[in-house]
Amino acid sequence: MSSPAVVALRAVTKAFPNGTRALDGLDLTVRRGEFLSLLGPSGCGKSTALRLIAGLSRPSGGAVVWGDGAPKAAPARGDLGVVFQEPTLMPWASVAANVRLPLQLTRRADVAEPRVRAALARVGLDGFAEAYPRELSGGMKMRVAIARALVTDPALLLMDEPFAALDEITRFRLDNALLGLWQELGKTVVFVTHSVFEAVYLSTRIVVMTPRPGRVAADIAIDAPFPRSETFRTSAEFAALCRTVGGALADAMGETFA
Amino acid sequence: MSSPAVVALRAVTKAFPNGTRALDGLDLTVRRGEFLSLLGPSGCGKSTALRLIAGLSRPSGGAVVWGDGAPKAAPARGDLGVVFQEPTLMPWASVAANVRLPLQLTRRADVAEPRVRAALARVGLDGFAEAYPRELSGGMKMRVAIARALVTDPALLLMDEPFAALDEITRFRLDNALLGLWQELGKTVVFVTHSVFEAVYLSTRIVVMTPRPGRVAADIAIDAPFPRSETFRTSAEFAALCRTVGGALADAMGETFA
Amino acid sequence: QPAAPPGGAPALDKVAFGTNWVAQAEHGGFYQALADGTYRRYGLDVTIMPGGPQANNRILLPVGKLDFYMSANTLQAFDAVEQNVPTVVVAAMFQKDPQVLIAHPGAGIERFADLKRLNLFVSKEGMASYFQWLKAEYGFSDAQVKPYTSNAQPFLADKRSAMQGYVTSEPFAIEKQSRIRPLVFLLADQGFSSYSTLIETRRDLVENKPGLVQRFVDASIIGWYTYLYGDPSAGNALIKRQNPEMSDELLAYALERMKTAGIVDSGDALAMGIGAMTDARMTAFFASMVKAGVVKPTVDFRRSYTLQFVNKRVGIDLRPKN
Amino acid sequence: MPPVGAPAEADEARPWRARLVRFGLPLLALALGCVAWELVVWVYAVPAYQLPSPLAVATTLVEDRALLFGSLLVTLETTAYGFALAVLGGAGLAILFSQSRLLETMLYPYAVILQVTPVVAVAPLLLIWLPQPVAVLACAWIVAFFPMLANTTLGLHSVDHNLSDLFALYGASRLQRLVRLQLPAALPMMLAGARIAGGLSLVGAVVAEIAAGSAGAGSGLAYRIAESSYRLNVPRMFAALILLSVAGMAVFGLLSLASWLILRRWHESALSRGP
Amino acid sequence: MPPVGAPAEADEARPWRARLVRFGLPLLALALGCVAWELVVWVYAVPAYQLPSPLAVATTLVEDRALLFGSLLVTLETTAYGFALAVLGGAGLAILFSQSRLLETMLYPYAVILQVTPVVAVAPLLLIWLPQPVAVLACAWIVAFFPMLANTTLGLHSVDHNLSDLFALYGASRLQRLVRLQLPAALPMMLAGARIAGGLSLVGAVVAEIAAGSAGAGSGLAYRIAESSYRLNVPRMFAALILLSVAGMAVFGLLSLASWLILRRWHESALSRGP
Ligand SMILES: Nc1ncnc2c1ncn2[C@@H]1O[C@H](COP(=O)(O)OP(=O)(O)OP(=O)(O)O)[C@@H](O)[C@H]1O
Ligand SMILES: Nc1ncnc2c1ncn2[C@@H]1O[C@H](COP(=O)(O)OP(=O)(O)OP(=O)(O)O)[C@@H](O)[C@H]1O
Ligand SMILES: O=[N+]([O-])[O-]
Ligand SMILES: [Mg+2]
Ligand SMILES: [Mg+2]
Repeated sequence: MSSPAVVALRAVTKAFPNGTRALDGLDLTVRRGEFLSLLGPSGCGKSTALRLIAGLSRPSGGAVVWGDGAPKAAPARGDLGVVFQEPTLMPWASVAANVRLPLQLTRRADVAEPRVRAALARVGLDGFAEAYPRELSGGMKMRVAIARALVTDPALLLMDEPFAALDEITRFRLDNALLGLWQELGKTVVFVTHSVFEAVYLSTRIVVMTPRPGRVAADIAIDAPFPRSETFRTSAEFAALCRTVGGALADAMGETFA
Repeated sequence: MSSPAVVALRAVTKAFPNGTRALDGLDLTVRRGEFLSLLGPSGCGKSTALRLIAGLSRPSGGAVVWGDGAPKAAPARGDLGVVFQEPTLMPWASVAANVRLPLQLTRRADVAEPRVRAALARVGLDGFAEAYPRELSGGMKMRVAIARALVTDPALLLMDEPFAALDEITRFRLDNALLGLWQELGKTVVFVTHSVFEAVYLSTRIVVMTPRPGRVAADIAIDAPFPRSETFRTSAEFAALCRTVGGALADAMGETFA
Repeated sequence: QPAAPPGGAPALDKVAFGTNWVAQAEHGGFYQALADGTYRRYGLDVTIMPGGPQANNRILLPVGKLDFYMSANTLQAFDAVEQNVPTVVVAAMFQKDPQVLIAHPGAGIERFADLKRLNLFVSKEGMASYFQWLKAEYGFSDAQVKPYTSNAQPFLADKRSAMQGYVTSEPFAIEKQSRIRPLVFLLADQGFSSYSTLIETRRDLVENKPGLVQRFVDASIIGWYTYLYGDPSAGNALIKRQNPEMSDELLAYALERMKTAGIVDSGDALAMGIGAMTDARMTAFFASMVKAGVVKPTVDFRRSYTLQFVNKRVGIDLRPKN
Repeated sequence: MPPVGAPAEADEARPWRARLVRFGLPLLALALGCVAWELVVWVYAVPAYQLPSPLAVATTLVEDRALLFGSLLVTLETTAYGFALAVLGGAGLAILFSQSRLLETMLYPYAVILQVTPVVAVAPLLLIWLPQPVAVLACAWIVAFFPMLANTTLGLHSVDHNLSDLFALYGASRLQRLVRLQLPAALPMMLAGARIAGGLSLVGAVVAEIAAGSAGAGSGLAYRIAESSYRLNVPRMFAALILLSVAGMAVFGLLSLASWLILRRWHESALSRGP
Repeated sequence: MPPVGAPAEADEARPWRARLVRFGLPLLALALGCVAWELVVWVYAVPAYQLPSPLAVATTLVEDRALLFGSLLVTLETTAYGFALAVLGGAGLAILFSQSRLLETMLYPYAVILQVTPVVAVAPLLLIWLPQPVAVLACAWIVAFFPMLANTTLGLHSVDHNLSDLFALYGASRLQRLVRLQLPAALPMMLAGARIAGGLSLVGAVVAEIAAGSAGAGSGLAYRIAESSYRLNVPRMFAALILLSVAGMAVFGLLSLASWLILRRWHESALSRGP
């Protein structure tokens, strides 16, 4: 709790024109260097919260405050990487061109080629640089989106269920690759997942949200030391944490279904 | 192994015009009443196999044979329900209209209203009948797609990672709801998932596929009795099966990454 | 003789002259004057800008893009006065408007008034001019009118119809293509007293460069005499170059009809020379247009023309004496 | 504070001020245009036969209102029929073509021929073979149908392939696929086609009147324009042209509104904009 | 055996036979049309001045080839310039409008006015203010630019909102958003607009020639058509019309091919079809 806040949602409410209240009084502070996972029932407002942090949507009530509140505290473009819940690829551009996009938009096209290659290699898509999105499987598309988010080497990463469409082996590998990046480069990550195991394995903190309208139901620190590995994953501590988090999720959902 | 074949892929190969070989000599028989899960690395051809069974794509080599091979053995329209990997909703139609579609296309609009309501209730979306797809969260869209596949009460269900975008609690509930349907109504299900736990919990048989080009790497019968419940999920037998299947998946992937 | 050719003077006045249709025999005199060097001898470097089916070159005269314009009939000169457009008629090359109505033979048409029973193909310009006169004078009605689109096909397809045309042109095309000999009624012979193929110019040219106007009028008149009575081949060659559709046969036909129908050289022109105009004709035509409701009686029609440049018997000795 | 320029959000309610701007601005722009025009005429002392001042045109509009509005009605009637025929005919042809590749391959060239054939050339032929009011409508139709055909064709072929698979799966009949999938997917493009066809129908009505139109008592604006031009009555010609423009803007405005009402619940183009 | 009517698959290679059909069928259709036409002329003994037989037209085409092809070249030149201006102008205006809601709201009415203004009415005015060749091009442009404007506008506004968010996220400049997002997304609709504009440019060239064109030696097809029609040289008029139609089909074919080449790797409309 000692590291400074990167961004904070303060009593944020989000209501859509059709009347749906997605968030109601959400308080959430993201601290520098933490790996924060959001867990919550389908439709509780996780993606909405991420969009608010990304500045793609404005709160109906409350505020999104960057750093110490100074205007300069907002991240420069390219310092923020986002993986949307849907792959969101440009259908007219090859895989490589899709991954290259953030570099071009932030005028770093000169360093693009090696970075694009590295990012594609990291997600296991070396051979598909010239393929078009429609020629990819669902999981492959998502991996392209992940490579695109990583390619600018952003300080803050917002990831909305990035690995949901991946097999467990690939998922574990990417989990580990992400943890490696986070640790080595000191990134801050906000991670939405539905997998309690994944959340526990990756996070320094897990926030469990209530069903719509979303609020914080539980805020659980995962104090296990890094680097984490298979040993942690098979430890009793891990199992206990998973039970705690799973319990918190079940409590949050109560008897309601969705 | 005594029940008759519903459909069989015989030495099926699928090559795309850009040269990608998605499947190469896949042999797979789906038997009446079984709950068959396909497990395999991202991009190995699971969705491709499902599309071949659904008749949405033709094999480049080999054959897809229905029942005993008689022309009439192919399912009548509406007897086949498919959940695609992407929600695939009509953006111009409300949730209810999207779910109603299969009934209208198979000329059973007269019975539509109660069925649509029931299907939406089953996936926990009662209140969203009049919403439009763009007003839904990712998981909610997927649930609409599931409701749509269920609404014609098909004898054969093909489901491509239907629950990947759902939180664990909702996912367990839908797992159980699906199992209930399958048992009561004697459906045949072909289910693609990336969750070894889910596969073991649901299936009578699990087929693990090799990385692209996809073939059968392992074919594992899950003989645990039905109904299954929390007891099974926490049993040692369950854990052992998960280890077996996970091992088969790891073996199939070998050292290759994707 | 104001327009005596200034022997060898190199500086020619550049003059733009617009017609209202593509090059054809009905413009023969002008092309003749251009082709045989008459304009040049009068110190003029003339460019002829042909009109066309939808083009309205006339507006280009008052704005200075043209110096002279060939207007179809006298009515247009009245309009200019009414609209305060500073143009003025300086010569009338055709004593008779060549406008005709053409009917099928053997359809029971004997007199001009019988045309009232037929469908009539009339152009928009016709509706705005002679047809109003036909209504006032002969009791034709709007109901019988069908649109004329510069094309004889609808007329040929309908035996119970008549169409407008020029005496010099449409009867020939019809005869040639359909092998019928149509009935032709020249409106001028039925009392339609408009001049035709008038030369209009801007008022400021009349006031500030009367010599230039005079030279253009005189050279054009000489061109017409030569075209009618001399060797028209230079003019015809130029017409054909500007309009490759034109055939020798049609050119010959049109020239013949202009002569026999007295289109150019008849009436006042016989005594005063081609281009002749008189106050009496103008007054009579104005009265008939007022009666037809086409022109407001308040229009000061005398401002629409000047007799300053015509009735001087220029070139009259070019007419063969017999 | 958003880190980057926040995009216009579809989920933000539009204040009434935005609407005022949306409707007031074009009028303001037109008013400005008129002022500029009046100034030019004044400053350069442009004579009326070259460019009449807006005031002169307005005066003419009032003075000749009976004549001009009568003509406007005639033209609008032709426009309305021509538009209806263009939309139905263009969309109908596109639908027909989408049902049979054979028909499309064989008939599309004829549609192109119709599009590129100048109306003034075919009008006489149409007048021979068809009764005159029908010929006028045929001319108007020829001018306006093609954008509808081209846009509907593209729209019908731009169906999301996953949805297309879904329909194949349930054995949708051609009619079902057309009505429930292709037409809704094509709707935004069809409406864009209709917006193009709206203006073209007006042009078509005018061209048709000129080429094959009724002369005589019940004449439309085209006749007024041609006659005024021939008679050098330039203010009246402008008055007629302005009526035509206003009619065109009204047609366009109505079609845009209809488009927005139809699409606002789901299509990006309508979501990101206002009525 | 597929359980339901298998949909046409984009991933199936097209056999060469399909191509033959694609290109042969329209020709066959046109040939059939000619035969039917010849028969009608024969059976009903239609006189040439009313409807000449295809043979008579073909003969004229050969006999008058120097005249007609010369005119064709003139018209094609105007068409080419008019098309280029329409595409650049229409797309350019749409792009300009997409950059500023204010500009769009204020200027779109003027674009509509231009679209609905009949060329024959404004041609004399344009001739006053512009040199004649420029006036001809302006006329051709007026006829053809609007479909490009309307379709590009729709395309630029139909961007996937998730992609739009992505661009906002990386602080894309207006230019980047335009070049990398809006234009590629709009491309299919722009190409449809260009296909409409192609034919209209031809019509525009013809109308412009008629309304503002030079007569004389360098006259285009419009002149040939009008003059042949006036002279009742109907076979030659048809020969000119046929040249025009063939030119129109060639323009359309080229634009369709270009469209397919550009879109085939990613857009549904090109994936589901052939060249
Ligand atoms: N544009 C919109 N208009 C109306 N309602 C919306 C809109 N976007 C989202 N919602 C609603 O807001 C709620 C939260 O949506 P959100 O996408 O944030 O959920 P989520 O937590 O990400 O769910 P999931 O896990 O299923 O992705 C949902 O009930 C959804 O219906
Ligand atoms: N239309 C296509 N053109 C070319 N290649 C394709 C096409 N569709 C799929 N592929 C390729 O076929 C392979 C198998 O794809 P498929 O979608 O079946 O994978 P999957 O097993 O479903 O993967 P995932 O778990 O990621 O969804 C992939 O390598 C993909 O790149
Ligand atoms: O003929 N026009 O389309 O203007
Ligand atoms: Mg979400
Ligand atoms: Mg898949």
